[in-house]
This record gives sequence, C-alpha cells and structure tokens, in this order.
Amino acid sequence: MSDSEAVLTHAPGLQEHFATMEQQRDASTMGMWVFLITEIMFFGGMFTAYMVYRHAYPAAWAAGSEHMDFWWGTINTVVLICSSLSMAMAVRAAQTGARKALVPLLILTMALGCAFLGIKAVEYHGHWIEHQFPGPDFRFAGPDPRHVQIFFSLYWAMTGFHALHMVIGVGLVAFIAFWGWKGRYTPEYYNPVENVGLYWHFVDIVWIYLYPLLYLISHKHVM
Amino acid sequence: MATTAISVTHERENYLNKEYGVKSWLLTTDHKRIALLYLLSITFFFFIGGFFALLIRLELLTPAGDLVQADTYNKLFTMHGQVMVFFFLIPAVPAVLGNFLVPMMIGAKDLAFPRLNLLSWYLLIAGGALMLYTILTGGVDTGWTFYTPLSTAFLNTHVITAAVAIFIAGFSSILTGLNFIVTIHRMRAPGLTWSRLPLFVWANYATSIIQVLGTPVLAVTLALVGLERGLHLGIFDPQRGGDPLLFQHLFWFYSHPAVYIMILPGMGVVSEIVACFSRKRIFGYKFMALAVIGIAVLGFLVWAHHMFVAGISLYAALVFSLLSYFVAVPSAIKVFNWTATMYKGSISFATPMLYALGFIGLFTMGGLTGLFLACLGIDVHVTDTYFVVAHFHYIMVGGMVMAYMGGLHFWWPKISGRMYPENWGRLAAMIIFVGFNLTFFPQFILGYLGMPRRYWQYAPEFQVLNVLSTAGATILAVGYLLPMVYFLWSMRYGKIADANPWSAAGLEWRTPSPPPTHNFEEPPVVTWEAYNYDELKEAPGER
Amino acid sequence: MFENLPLWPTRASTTAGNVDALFIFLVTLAGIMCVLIFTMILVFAIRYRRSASPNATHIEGSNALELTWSLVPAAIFLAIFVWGAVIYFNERTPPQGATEVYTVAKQWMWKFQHLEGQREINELHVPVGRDVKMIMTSQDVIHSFYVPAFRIKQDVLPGRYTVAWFHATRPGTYHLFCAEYCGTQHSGMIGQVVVMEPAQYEAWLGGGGATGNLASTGQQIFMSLGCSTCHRMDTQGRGPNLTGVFGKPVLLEDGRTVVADEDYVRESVLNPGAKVVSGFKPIMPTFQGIVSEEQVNALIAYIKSLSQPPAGVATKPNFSPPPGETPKTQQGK
Amino acid sequence: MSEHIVPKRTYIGIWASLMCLTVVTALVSWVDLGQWSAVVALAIATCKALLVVLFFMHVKYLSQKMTILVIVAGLFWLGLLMALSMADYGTRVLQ
Repeated sequence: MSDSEAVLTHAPGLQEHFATMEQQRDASTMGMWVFLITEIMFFGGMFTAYMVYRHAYPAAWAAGSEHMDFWWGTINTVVLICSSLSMAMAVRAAQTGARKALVPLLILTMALGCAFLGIKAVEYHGHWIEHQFPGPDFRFAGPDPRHVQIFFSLYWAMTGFHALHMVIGVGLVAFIAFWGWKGRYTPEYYNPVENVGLYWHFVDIVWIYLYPLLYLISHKHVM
Repeated sequence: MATTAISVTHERENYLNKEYGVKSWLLTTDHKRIALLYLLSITFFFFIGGFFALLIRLELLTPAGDLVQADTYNKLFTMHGQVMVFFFLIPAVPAVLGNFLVPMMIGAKDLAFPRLNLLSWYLLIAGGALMLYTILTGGVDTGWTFYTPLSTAFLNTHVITAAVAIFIAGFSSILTGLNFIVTIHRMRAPGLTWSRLPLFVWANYATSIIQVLGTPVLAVTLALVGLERGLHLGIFDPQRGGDPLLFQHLFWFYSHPAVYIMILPGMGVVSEIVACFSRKRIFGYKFMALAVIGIAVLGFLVWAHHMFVAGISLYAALVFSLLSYFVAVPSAIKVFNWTATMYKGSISFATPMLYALGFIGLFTMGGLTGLFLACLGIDVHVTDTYFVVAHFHYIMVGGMVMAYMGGLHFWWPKISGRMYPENWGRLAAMIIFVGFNLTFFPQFILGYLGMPRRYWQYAPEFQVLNVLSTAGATILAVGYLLPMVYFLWSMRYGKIADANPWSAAGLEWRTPSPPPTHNFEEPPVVTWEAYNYDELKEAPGER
Repeated sequence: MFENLPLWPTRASTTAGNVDALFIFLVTLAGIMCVLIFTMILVFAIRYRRSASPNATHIEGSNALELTWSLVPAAIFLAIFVWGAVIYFNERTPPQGATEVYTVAKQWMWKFQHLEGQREINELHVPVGRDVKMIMTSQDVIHSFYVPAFRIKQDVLPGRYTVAWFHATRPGTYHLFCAEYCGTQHSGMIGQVVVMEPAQYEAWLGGGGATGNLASTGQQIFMSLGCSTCHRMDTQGRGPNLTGVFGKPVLLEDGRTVVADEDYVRESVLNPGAKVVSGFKPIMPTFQGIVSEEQVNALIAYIKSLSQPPAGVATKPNFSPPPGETPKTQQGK
Repeated sequence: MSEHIVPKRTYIGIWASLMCLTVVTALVSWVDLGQWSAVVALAIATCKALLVVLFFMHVKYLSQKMTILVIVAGLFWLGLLMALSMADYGTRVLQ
C-alpha cells in the first residue's frame, strides 16, 4: 500500500527485491485486492449483524428507516458515484501520463469526498438533536423503541466506519495528489494511484449497499 | 551444494554483521532482521504470559482462594490468555520462522512488501505496549473471549484498552498474512512450482488465508464491543433486544480458525523436520499440501462448536457438529503421513526431531480429545470445564509450542550461524515433554469430573489432580528457561555452523549461515522436487 | 487419599449413563488410536534408526493408504457424530409433563422458583425419578447451569429463556456450578442439587415457606399491575384474551406467526410493541423495570395455568385464590 | 496487467448507468413490494457494485486470474459467515 516512498535506486520506481516492473505491479495490485478482501470481511461482520437483526425485528427496521433522511442519502449516493468517476478518470490520467489532468481530477475527487462527509455531518447532527443516538438519551416515539435502538446502533456503527474510511480515503488522495503534482508518477510507475483508486471505489461500493439497506427499507419516506 | 568453508562463513558479510546500531535494526526492511525483532518481542510476551500461568497454577494449589484475590485471579487468566494468544501464539511461527524462512524457501530476496513487514512489527509492538499498559494499570478481567454483556456492561476494568491492543495486533497479523500471500504467489524462483513448494510454505500460505479472512471480523467485533462500552451503542445488549450470542458467533468466526493460525505453521515446521531427520521425502506430499488448505477452509465452518450449550438452535448445533468432524479428517491425514514418513527412513534423533516427535504425540492426543468436544452429547458435559482447557493446551502448547521450539532449534544454525549445545537441547526437550504431560493430563480428568474452568476456588475433591498439574507446570517452566539460556550462550560460544549442518533439502540451506542480506548470490533456479533426500547422498556423519 | 482423588464423577441421572457410555467408547477409541500411532512411531524410530538403517528407502506415498486413512476415520467420525447427536437431541428435548422449575441466575447466585410456590437460593430440591425441566433466565450476564452428576449444562442468558431437563436417578446431594465465566465471584456461584425420595420430597414441599403456588402469585401480580383490565377473559378487552393461548401459534399484526412460548410471553410483558397480536393496537405500556425476572416467571406460570386442564399438577387447585378473583380463575380453566 | 487503458467514453457510460440505477432504486423504494422490496434493492445495489468492480476497478481487464479468485474467495467467505449464522438464527425455537 505504502509503496510510494521513493525507491529510486535502479529503474525509477522499481524496488530492488523485485526482478521486473511487471512483477512489482502485479504484486502491488494483488496486495491491494487482498487488503480489500480484509475490508469486505471487516464490514461483513456488521452486515451480518444487520441481517440477523433485520430478520428478527423487521418492523423496527422499517420504523427506524423512516427516520433516515431520504434526500440527503440519495444525494450522497450521487456525490459518491461522481467521485468514483473522477477517481477513475484520475487513474486513467496517471496511466496515460496526463499530469495536467491528474492533479485537478484528484482534487475534484477530494472535494466530492469532503462534500459527502459534510452532508453526512448534517445528517448526524439531525439525528443527534432528535435523540436518535443510542444510549440513555435515546428517544423514539413508536411501538418498539428498544429494537429501533439496535437499528440506530448499527446505523451509527456502519456509517461511522464508512465515514472513517472516507476520511482516510481523502487523506490518501491528498497524498497522491501531492506526489502527482511533484511528478512522481509515470505511465510505467503509477501503482500508488491505482491502489488508492481501488480503495476509493471499494468505499463507494460499501455505500452503494448501505444506501438501500439503511435508507430505503420503508416505502414511507419522511419528506 | 553451497557448502562454504567455516572460516569464510564467519568473516563473510551477512545480514547480522552488515550494519550495526539500533537504527539499522529498528528501520530495517530485511525480513530476517524483522524476524529477529519478532523473536525478541514474542519471547518477552511468552515469559509474561508464562508468569501469569505460574501464578494461576500456584493459586490452584489449594481449593481455597488464598494466594490472590478473586478479581486478581480473573485478571491473571484473562491476561494469560490474551498475551499468549494474540502476542505469542499467533505471531510465533509465521512472524518469526515464516518471516525468516518463507522468502528463502521460495528463492526470493525478500517479502513482496518489506516496509509493510516492518510496519506489521511496529503494529504488534504498539498493540503490545498498549497491552502492557493495560496490565500495569490494573489489568482486565473479561476472559480472553470478551463475552458480552459481561465485557460491555458489567466490568470496571480496562476492557477498551485491551480490546484496542488486540485490534492493533490484529492488523499486524492481517498485514503479515497479506504479505505472505502475495509473496508466495508472485515471488517464487523460476521452476519453483506449487507442487515443489516445501510444506512449511504451504502451511504459511494456508495460515495467511485465515489471517486475512478471519482477523477483520475479530477487529470489527472488538470495535463494536468498544463502541458499546464507550458510546452506548446497543448491538449486543440484551436489555435492548440485542443478542449476546451474536457476539459469540462473530468472535468464534475468527477465534476458531485462529486455532489453525496457531497450529498450521507448526505442522509445516514438523513436516520439514520429520523429512530431514528421516532422510526421506514426506509421505504423501500432495495430500499433506491439500490437507493444510483443507484445514484452513474447513476451519471456518465449525466455529459454533464452541457454543453447543450457549443457546444456539438444535439444528445449528447438529450442522456445526457434523462439520467439525470434517475438519478432523485432514488432521488425521497429517498425523498418519508423518508417521509413514518415518517408515524405512534413516532416522536420527537430534533435538528438533525430538520436538517433532513430541509434537506428533501431543497433537494426536489433542486432536483425539477434540473429537470428544465436537461430539454433541459429550461436549455438553465437558465444555467450559478443565477438559477444554487441557484439550486446547495439548494443541497450542503441546502442539504449537513444541513445533516452534523444534523449528527454532532446527533453523538456529541458519539464524545465528552457531550450533546450540545438542545434549542440553535434548535434555530440555525431554523436560518439556514430561512437564507438559504432567501439567495438562490431570486436567482431562478434572474436566470430566466436572471442575469448571476459570474457577478461583474449587471443591476439595479436585485438589490432588490440581497439585499434580501445578507440579508439572513447575517442571515445564524449567524446561522453557533452559533453551533461552543456552540459545543466548550459543550466540557467543556455540560451535560455528556451516551452511547446511543437517544436510537438509530446501533452498534456505543453499545459502550460507547466516545468510547475506539478499539471501542468494545468484537467483536460484529450481529443477528438483521438494524433499529430494534421495538425491542428497551425504547423510551427516556424527549427528 | 481416594476421597480426594475421585476418578469418575457420580452418575445420578438418566442422561449420565448415556453420556458415560459414549465417553467410555471414545476413550477406548482414542486409546487404541494413541497406542497404534505411538507404537508405530516407536517401532519405526528403533527399527529405522540411523545406525541400523543408514540409507532411507525412497517412497513417494500411496493413494490407497491415503484414501484408507481418510475414509475409515471419516466413517468412524460419522458414527460418533450420530451417537452424540442422539444424546444431545434427547438432552435438548424435555419430555412432556415434566415438573417445571423456574430459575433466575444473577451475579452470583441461583434463584429457583418451584411451581408449588417454594423458592430457594443456591439449593435446588428435586424428587428422584421424575422429569424436571429448568426454565432459566439471567438477570445480568451469561451464566451456565451445570450439574456434573447429571452431565447437563446449559448457558443461562439475559433477555431470553433457555431450557434444560434431567431425570434424577439417585438420591443425594450434588454440585451445582456456574460454568460460564460471569465476573469476580464466578467460582462462588455454586450450590447444591438435593435429590430426594418422593416421600421426603413431598414432606419438604409441605414444610412451610411457600405462600401459595407460583401461578397464584402470578395471578396476584396480574391483578395488581392492572393487566386484567385489558386482558379480560372475554373478547371485549383491549388486549387479547389469554385463556388457552399458551403454547399455541399467534397471528401477528405484521402477518407473521409466532408460538406463544415463554420467550414470547416474556417479550410481550417487557417489550410489548415488538410483536403485536393481529387485530390489536400497540397500546400496552412496557413493564421493563417494573416487574422483576421472578415476577415475569410467575406471570408466565399463571398464563400457562390458563391453558392447562384443571387437574394438572401445576395447577392443583388447593390454593386459596385472592378474595374476589375466584370466578375469573374458574372461567380461565 | 492493468496496462489496458479504458476509453473515457466507457467511464462516462458506466457513470451514467450508475446514476440511472440510483434513480431507479430510489423510485422503486416508494412502492411497497412487501418482501420483494429488499430483494429488488439488493439486486440493484449488486448491479451497481458489479459495474464499479468490473470497469472502475478494472477487473474486466485483468490478465491475472488470481486476483479474480481473491475477490470470489472474499465474497464466498462473507457468504459463509452469513449463511452459517443464519443456520442458527433462522431455526431457533424454545424447547
């Protein structure tokens, strides 16, 4: 992952324990995918909890989902999909050596990522002032507040860990943007850009599932 | 054969004498140096965990709780478990021996991601430091299993710091596994096909799969426990309709396969040793390789056999019991194949072989008692008793630690460039074997008699067996201290080792002892099968 | 010496014999396997030692052998699985008509409620030769009800019921342990199971301490909490009529069906909005924090009694019901 | 392996499809399909995830089959975790 700190001994970007650029790139991509698998399992634990409780308390799940903000959720989905496009274009720019395009695209990706986090913060604030954070201050008017509290526990845990990944992602993109601006990446050596791209898309995919699982359970959306 | 003359070996530049100074170690990216960093760290944790174990055994000398307070005792067994499992057993073989040997065994200069490898060590140290902080500031008494709601709502000890410590150490384990998987896929020397890989590499590969797929689930589970404790999330809270069994499901989804993280690399070590000291190719190589992968995969399907009395459904219990028996088959295959490897061999009994034979015996007993525990009707009676304690110590200490010790002796010449004192080695191996059995065999009986585990005081009729167990633990402690003393001694006074003191097959023996930083002068090209002892004519003379 | 070194636990229930038989079989099997493997290792180690066998014979392996020592153990394992599963199935299936004992575990004691009204702490009196079903829940953390002499163990969970049963065969006093680590005094959460001859047991039951049976206690709670204002014995109530409900499937408002077992009644008391019966509004207030675990048990015993034939052991009408409520109780039966 | 350079048009096309699917899933969520609501929502989410994985993450163009195996293995294990957990939760009754 962090194979970016310069190793400029022989062929630029080729670390000495690798025989060829090809081997290094393969290893790097495979390593990133294995890392993403660990991420799948990390979120998978929470998705399993989600499935177990949704199976047990479907009514509470629908009730909780009614209090999600449908519009902010949908807008955030759109924002993330756009950021994925700009990230994909950025990787393409690195592949083709288009440095002029690379840095602006990365900055656009960061901006969209920050927009997502900002919207998330607005949503969190709304839930917070409505006492929809689990714990002693939790309030919920409805027949089954206890189980709705579990829904909100999972909502905060899942979106919280997702948001944490977004924060890390924005940091990584900033890192890549800086070195891209310094001109480190070439069509021969752009693994870090590619890997950060893979990470970014992965985080996007997590949200693609979180959106229907959290926001779209009930068909009665509160406007 | 790359057998270098002794005097040359000593003055030649190698990974140990290439650079000196603290910085050259703490910032190294050489897999061999990182392996030594791990060796030092986990030895430290082993003795901390061992110290707790001795205090536990001393407390249990008498039925009354008289040596320490009840909550102190609870902290002792909790921290014994956490330190031993997460800071010794899981990193032991992969991070020390695997780190040192896997690149050499596949003819690579280093692991695929050397800096990630160093980061893994720092993560273990960070986690370990936090664990030490937890211990020194009052400890934690959840039991190593962190069962909710006890851990989330009822205890006032340092649960969150302990969980964070293990969370961090978990990432060390994940990154090591990731590194191994990519290394074994992408860095093998030309000609070294999968069917030519030493079983130690296969075992580490299988282990890495578990580390990568299982550990994240533990990480998120502990994170949720922390959030439930710190921020009052209610995912496992029965007060709010949460299910404490969900915690157990998620916990054991990792922690059962984690047993295989501990034992599989040990099996790899034993395969190397048995082949070498029988001077024979391992019997049924393909089945042995398949068996480790089989264990790694099937190991994920059996976790709820820890929960037969926990309140899971009858149907689930039947499914998990049946699946548990499937994982016993590849384990049986391994034992039979090691035994068959000795048939018509030319067997010598150096210390590593004694440990390997000890491993086979103790692992067999541990595995067979596993059949009892997978058996629903019996498990109801013996689960959560000393029977379970004895069973998993037979696997983890009798199995894994024996293999680790065997591996350390076997590759010590490669690691240090010196021989350990053979007779002391044999003596220590015997003491450990005897001490181990005396410690843990009585616990099987205690368990069937019904003595529950984690008891600070117990019914008086259990005392005799407990005294035997404590006596054994004392012997065991001596057994473990001995190698530490003579390993240290041998680093200065040991006989200089040549490149291949055991005339063993395997690429790692084709480099000088100790190896140079990049392992091989020339990248090796492999044209032979693993364990080609029939082609290695010269059997070592006196040893 | 030998009082202090028992080598076999007392066998005091019908299950114990079954478990011991399988255990002896497994020990024998494991013993044979150990002897076999250790003998082979020993023989090979001596026969093929370096001095006697300076050159190893190259052997690749043998598919036939590999298959043998995979399939034969697999078949044996399957047999063990079936045997163990049969015992377990039996352990998890309490016979009809078993005497019920309600159990509440808490840090660090066991509380038992007999249907006849007796309440005990850390001591459980049961008759020999009768099926006893433990209906257990925990007030705080997970505990585990373990009687080695009966070879039974069952975790006791907060928030729900778990069930264990036994049929004691030998009078005596046996250990009761908590087998799931439950905090500081885990090892102090122990007690005794006293198995008595039926006559003695009857005498013990008659020996004072009890104030009316559990169902009548439950009925008193039912009245005093005002449950009866909605859950009336006719169809006019704002809540469902509870007569004859227990053990039957219930259609819920969201279309699902659940069986009205102990867990359902418990949930309906503590968290009534979770599973509302079809045709009723979610208007019932929660009683969490108002009723204790023991009181919930009594309520369950009462609701159960509304579904049992009048001559049932559990509802021997030899108690004096609270004044004024008699007609309703009669109706309920 | 990832030498393949995907045309800009493809990326834009994928992005447009993702946007469409988002609109579809949001619209469908207003309709009460009963049990099928969750199925439809997850099916659409899976389509979107597939598009991202195949195109944005270049899996369609990978020459290394090993990486695909890695992904499949990860999903398989997640399936194991969920399926075997449900083997318990789906079958619980109080005896």
